[in-house]
Amino acid sequence: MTIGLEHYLFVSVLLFAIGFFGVLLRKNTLVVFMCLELMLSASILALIAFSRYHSTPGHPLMEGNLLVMFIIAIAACEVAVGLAIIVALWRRNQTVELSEINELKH
Amino acid sequence: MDLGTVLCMILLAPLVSAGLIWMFARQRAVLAMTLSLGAAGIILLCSLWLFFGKWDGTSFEITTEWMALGNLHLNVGFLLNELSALMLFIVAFVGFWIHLFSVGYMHDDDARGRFFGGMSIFMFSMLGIVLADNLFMMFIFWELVGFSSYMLIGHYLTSDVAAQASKKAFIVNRVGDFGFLVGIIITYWTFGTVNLTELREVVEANPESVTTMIGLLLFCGVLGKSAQMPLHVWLPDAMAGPTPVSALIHAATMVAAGVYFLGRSFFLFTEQALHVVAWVGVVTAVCAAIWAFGQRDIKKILAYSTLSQLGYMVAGFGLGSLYGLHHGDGHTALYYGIGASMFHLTTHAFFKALLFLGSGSVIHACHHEQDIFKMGGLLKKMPFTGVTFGLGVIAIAGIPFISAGFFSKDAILYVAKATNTPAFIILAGTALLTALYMGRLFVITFLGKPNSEAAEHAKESSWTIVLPLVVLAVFSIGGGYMALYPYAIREVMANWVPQPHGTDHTLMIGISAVASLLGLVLALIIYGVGSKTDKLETTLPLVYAISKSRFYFDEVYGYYVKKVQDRLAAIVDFLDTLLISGVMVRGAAAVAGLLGIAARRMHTGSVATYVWWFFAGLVLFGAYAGGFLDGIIR
Amino acid sequence: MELTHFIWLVTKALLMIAVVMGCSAYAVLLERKVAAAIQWRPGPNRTQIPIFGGLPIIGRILTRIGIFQPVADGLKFVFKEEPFPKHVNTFYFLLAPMVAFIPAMTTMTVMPFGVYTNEAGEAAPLVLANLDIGILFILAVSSLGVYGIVLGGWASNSKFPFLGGIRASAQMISYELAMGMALLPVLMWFGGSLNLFDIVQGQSAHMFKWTIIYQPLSAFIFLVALFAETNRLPFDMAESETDLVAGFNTEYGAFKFGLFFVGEYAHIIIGSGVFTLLFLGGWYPPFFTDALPEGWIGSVLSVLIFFFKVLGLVFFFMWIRWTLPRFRYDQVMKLGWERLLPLAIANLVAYAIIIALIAQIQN
Amino acid sequence: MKEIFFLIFAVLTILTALCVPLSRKPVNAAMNMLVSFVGLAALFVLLETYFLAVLQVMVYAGAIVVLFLFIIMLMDANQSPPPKLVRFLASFAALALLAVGGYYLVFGCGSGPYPEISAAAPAALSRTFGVELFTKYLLPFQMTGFMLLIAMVGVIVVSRKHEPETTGGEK
Amino acid sequence: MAIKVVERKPLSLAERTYLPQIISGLGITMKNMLKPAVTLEYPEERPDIPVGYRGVPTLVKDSNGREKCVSCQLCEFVCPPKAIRITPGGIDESSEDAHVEKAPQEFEINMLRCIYCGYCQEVCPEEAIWLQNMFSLNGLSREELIFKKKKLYELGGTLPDNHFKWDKKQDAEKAGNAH
Repeated sequence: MTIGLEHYLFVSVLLFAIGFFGVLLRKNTLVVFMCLELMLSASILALIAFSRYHSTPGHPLMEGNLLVMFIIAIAACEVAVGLAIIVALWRRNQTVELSEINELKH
Repeated sequence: MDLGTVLCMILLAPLVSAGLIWMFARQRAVLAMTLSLGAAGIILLCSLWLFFGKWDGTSFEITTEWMALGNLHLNVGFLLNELSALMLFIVAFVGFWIHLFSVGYMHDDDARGRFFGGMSIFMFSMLGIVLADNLFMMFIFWELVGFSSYMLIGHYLTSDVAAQASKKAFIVNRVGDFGFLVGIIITYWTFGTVNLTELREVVEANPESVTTMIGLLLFCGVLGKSAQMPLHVWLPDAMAGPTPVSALIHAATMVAAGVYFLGRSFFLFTEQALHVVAWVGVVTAVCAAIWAFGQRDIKKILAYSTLSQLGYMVAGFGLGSLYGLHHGDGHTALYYGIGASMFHLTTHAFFKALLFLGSGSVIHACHHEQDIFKMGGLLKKMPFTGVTFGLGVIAIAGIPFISAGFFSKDAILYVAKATNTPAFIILAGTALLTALYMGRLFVITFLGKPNSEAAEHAKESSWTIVLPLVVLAVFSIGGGYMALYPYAIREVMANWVPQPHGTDHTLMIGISAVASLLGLVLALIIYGVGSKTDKLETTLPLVYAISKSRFYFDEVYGYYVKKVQDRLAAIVDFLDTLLISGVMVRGAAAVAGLLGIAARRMHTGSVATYVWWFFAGLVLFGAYAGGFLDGIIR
Repeated sequence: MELTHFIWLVTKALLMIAVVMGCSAYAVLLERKVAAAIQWRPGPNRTQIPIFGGLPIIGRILTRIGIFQPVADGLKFVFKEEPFPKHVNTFYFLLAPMVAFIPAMTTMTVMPFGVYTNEAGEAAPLVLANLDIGILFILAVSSLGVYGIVLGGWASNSKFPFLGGIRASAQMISYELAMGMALLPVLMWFGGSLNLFDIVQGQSAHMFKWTIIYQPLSAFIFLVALFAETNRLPFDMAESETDLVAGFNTEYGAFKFGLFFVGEYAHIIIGSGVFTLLFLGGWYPPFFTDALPEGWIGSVLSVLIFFFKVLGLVFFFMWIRWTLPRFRYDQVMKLGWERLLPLAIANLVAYAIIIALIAQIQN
Repeated sequence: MKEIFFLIFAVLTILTALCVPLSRKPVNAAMNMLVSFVGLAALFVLLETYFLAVLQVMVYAGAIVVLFLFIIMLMDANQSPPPKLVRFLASFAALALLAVGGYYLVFGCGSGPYPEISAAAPAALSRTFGVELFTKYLLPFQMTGFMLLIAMVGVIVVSRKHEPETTGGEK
Repeated sequence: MAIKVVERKPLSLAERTYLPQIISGLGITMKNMLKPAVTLEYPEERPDIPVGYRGVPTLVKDSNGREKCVSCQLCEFVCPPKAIRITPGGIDESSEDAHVEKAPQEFEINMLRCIYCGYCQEVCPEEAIWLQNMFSLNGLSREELIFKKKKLYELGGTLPDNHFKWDKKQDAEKAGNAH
């Protein structure tokens, strides 16, 4: 077996599915957030794999890699802000359970 | 080092100093002072080096790309030619002496770190304007200058007046800058470039492409920065800042940036635009001269005098260019406007800086008393300040041959006479008024007997204050003679200034002499030495009231904002509430609300549930994309 | 072929681990000796092991130096009773020391420690893996070291360890920034290479080519951040024995504590090594303008020089520890965020300009 | 050799990722995520994008997970009640659906042939990144920097302790 | 009282960087590092016990080998931690010193309690109890550290004595003017 693009893509798909599964399953905000991160990293893997397999000696395809860099930077922002929001929520409600935070309704 | 590196050094020295001050010396006044003064010194030395040998007088340009946004390439670069060299010299020279003056003047201020940091930032921004080779870069520094001016006007944080004044300066400048920016964008749109050299080539190849609109929009920026007629209101208020700031920014350099900009982009002005420019300048000159009579505050008087002189310069540019267009002879004809205005700008920078610094010295000595009627008799108390101030007055009044103001004003009057007689008459009258109110200032402040406790105990200031005064006084008196300037920068003043010939020459001397001497003598007669009250107010209250009213500009603006604009806003708000919010939004909301009643069941407020809905949507979408739903939809 | 290659690699790695472990053990001894010297004491000088200790004169001298002490220390760690508090989170409690230990051991795979001439006649580094982005790898892996402390503190389920763990994690994340920022000018200086070997080769000629001469501020910031990263005094927020008993390792004893302990010293050694490579000319002698001699002599000499430079730096670590008092926690944070980070950024900007100017002049 | 490594790391990544949603305690979830990220970085190494692998370890493993741990520890978040069986089954069905769908999407008919790997690894050198970032992608790069600044300010604002009366949350 | 506010001088730049202090501190430690160790390596080397050292309390005999203690129990009374316990008794009839003085039947010092204050020595009218220069005291059990009379005399030994009280008393008795 040689490892081709499709294998990496499948790993990426699985990772994404697991992340989504976690978002559906769990009600703990923190864990949900972690699963979101998993989904994000799945996309990173796919991007790198595409970039690697599509580049040719004459035309090194950097776009995927650079996009990954930006994604990582943005992910850092997102985590910082998200965790700050979670902390604020926790201060307010003393809980991180999504089932108990349903103020969106009001 | 090549020329570009030297220019870079000149530009970056104050930025580095400002950065260092911001980082390390906010609380350490002496360090801040040293850094800032050092930066000013480096600028002066570097520019002197340029003028005495490094630069051969040919136009030099260096450009590098700063940022590319799609097709728009923003460049930064330097353009050093005769004009910018002269301006560079003024900024570097006057700037250095004012820095030195500030060391003495601000020595008991608590926030010297901030002050000197601001001065350095200002020097940086101003030099940016001077050296910029394209309009975008110029605009960036234009705004930076506005910012540093804002910061320095508001230096006395605890004073309400200063806060108001800085706000006002900032807002009024925004009004002008808006037009400026639009002008730049239109320029870019029309000519496809904002680089000054390229612009000029394009314009010269294709002269009819220039529209009056571009010139007038660009002139908007000048209106704001150089405080021309409708937007002049901020400058007098800006006197709430420390005196060195007034001298450097609001008299010698920043406000002159507008005039400098005119010179830099003169080829973008059509004849109609030049007429507008000239008349704005003339009106500003005369109105400001009239208003100066209604002031008691020494700095305010000087501020109005600055306004008036700026009007002169702008008028000089407009009239000079017109003169060049119509009566021009030789290849320098196009430059007559630049020559006239820049010559006056140069001399004005010297004597106005001198006057402001002199007033600063006086204010400093009188413990921050600014009312001239509470001074008096200071000539004996402060001989150096008094004498140098007197020389400044002579310079601004324009007494023939012994003052710089004479030569430069002369040129402007000459082009006025040649092109536009009403303007000439008004300007000549303004010259008389100038001598009169400056005479009033000098007579009341320095002659006679002290009128207050503070003036009684005034003492000559320290050498850091006096030395700049003396140096600037020398230049104020001799500024009309070319020998005083480095050879490399003489070009503008030696060849570009329109010179009257023959009878005109004599006539000009006559008019100048009469206007200036008459003004000074009249001041002595009307106001009397060291009087305690304003004679004009007691004898001709109506005239004084008109002068003091400043033609109700501030009130009109206030009224406009308070009544017109707010009411307009209220009407729009009402329409908004009725039509958009009422009919459209609410109406739509009603529809949505009906839908919402149905959809409310889905709205549980729990994020997890939404995710499930999202997933359902995803599956649907996937099914559609995969073609599983084709049968159902058909 | 592949298998033998693999085994050869593993052997080399194990050897390297053994050397670093040995060095850490003797670093402990050095620490004790330095402390003793500063406090006018002789330090450990009693431990003997039967045969070597019994040698006529040398044995006595070795004993006095304390050369056998690490053996005793190690044996003590192994054979002491393993205290195991009931209230801890068992899995993470056991995991933490390993997590603290492993990154320190991993980083050294990319750390070159000498130079040799390969078949092609070019200078090549003595290193397990000559990675192009070696320095980034070191930064990345050593940033994992914080988990050991955080987990240890948290899993102990007790106040002081928890505080120690939290403090340490905040501190290490904070100083990583300044460290990275201080590194950038160095990397720029050597043409943007992230390879440690290239960086050392760039400062090979003599002492006045060393980076520390050209970038003292970078070196300083890096050094301070290194102290914070290794949790050494004056930044030992994680332990701070005067206010947190023993910080994150309060509940640990015997072998688990030993792992933490050796991990810390390994960290110091690796950190000193990196500092030496980046700023002190790596394995090049300070004074001779010529490069090292050819052949195996040169290689051995290079390794020795590198070793002594690292030793000197380790000594500096200890010297500082026994000189300075601990910073307060808020001071540490303030120093990191309000002093070092802006300074590092200013330094970066300044060197960016300087390097650009130099390039301008050279063109 | 490479295949084996791929299998090892892919399985490691997937399994530990699966443990993230399934572990009861947030701390376990975070640690599993850490291992998953490191495995992912190893996959990047197999793809010869060393720079991004290191970046992944540095940012995700070195900073983001630490942040998670930090918050978990600070909030002392207890383990959540186990999800209901129905919910679990439904989620699992979703997972299966996605996985199978993904499988068909990747390996199924209509997709491929996939390009073969060519000799050039585009991002082998960090220098390439630098050049691209500072020329072609300067504006996005600056925007990212700006974004980081905004995030920083946002975090400070959001996580600042409010006075009790301004909190206004009803319990 | 007028409050005087002492102006604290603002730190200079060098002081605020903290570096000169660090460097001078490093200098100090380096200087110390170069000094020889002052440690006394105990079991091999012993410290010089100065005169007046208060070590373990002991009982002493006079130069004739007679017990000096007369079991007056003053030391027992004064002992702050109540470490001394005396069972009074007479001198054995067979001794030639019988009837001259009393002597302790048993004398215990609980060294687990003793605080080495020296009050017993201070209070003893007979100068029979002395804190001598023994400082290293250890044992394997608690009982071992409760010093009995025998042990105390072993530790104390004989001290030269210039009073010769016993002789004087004996002489007096012989001369018939017993008290």
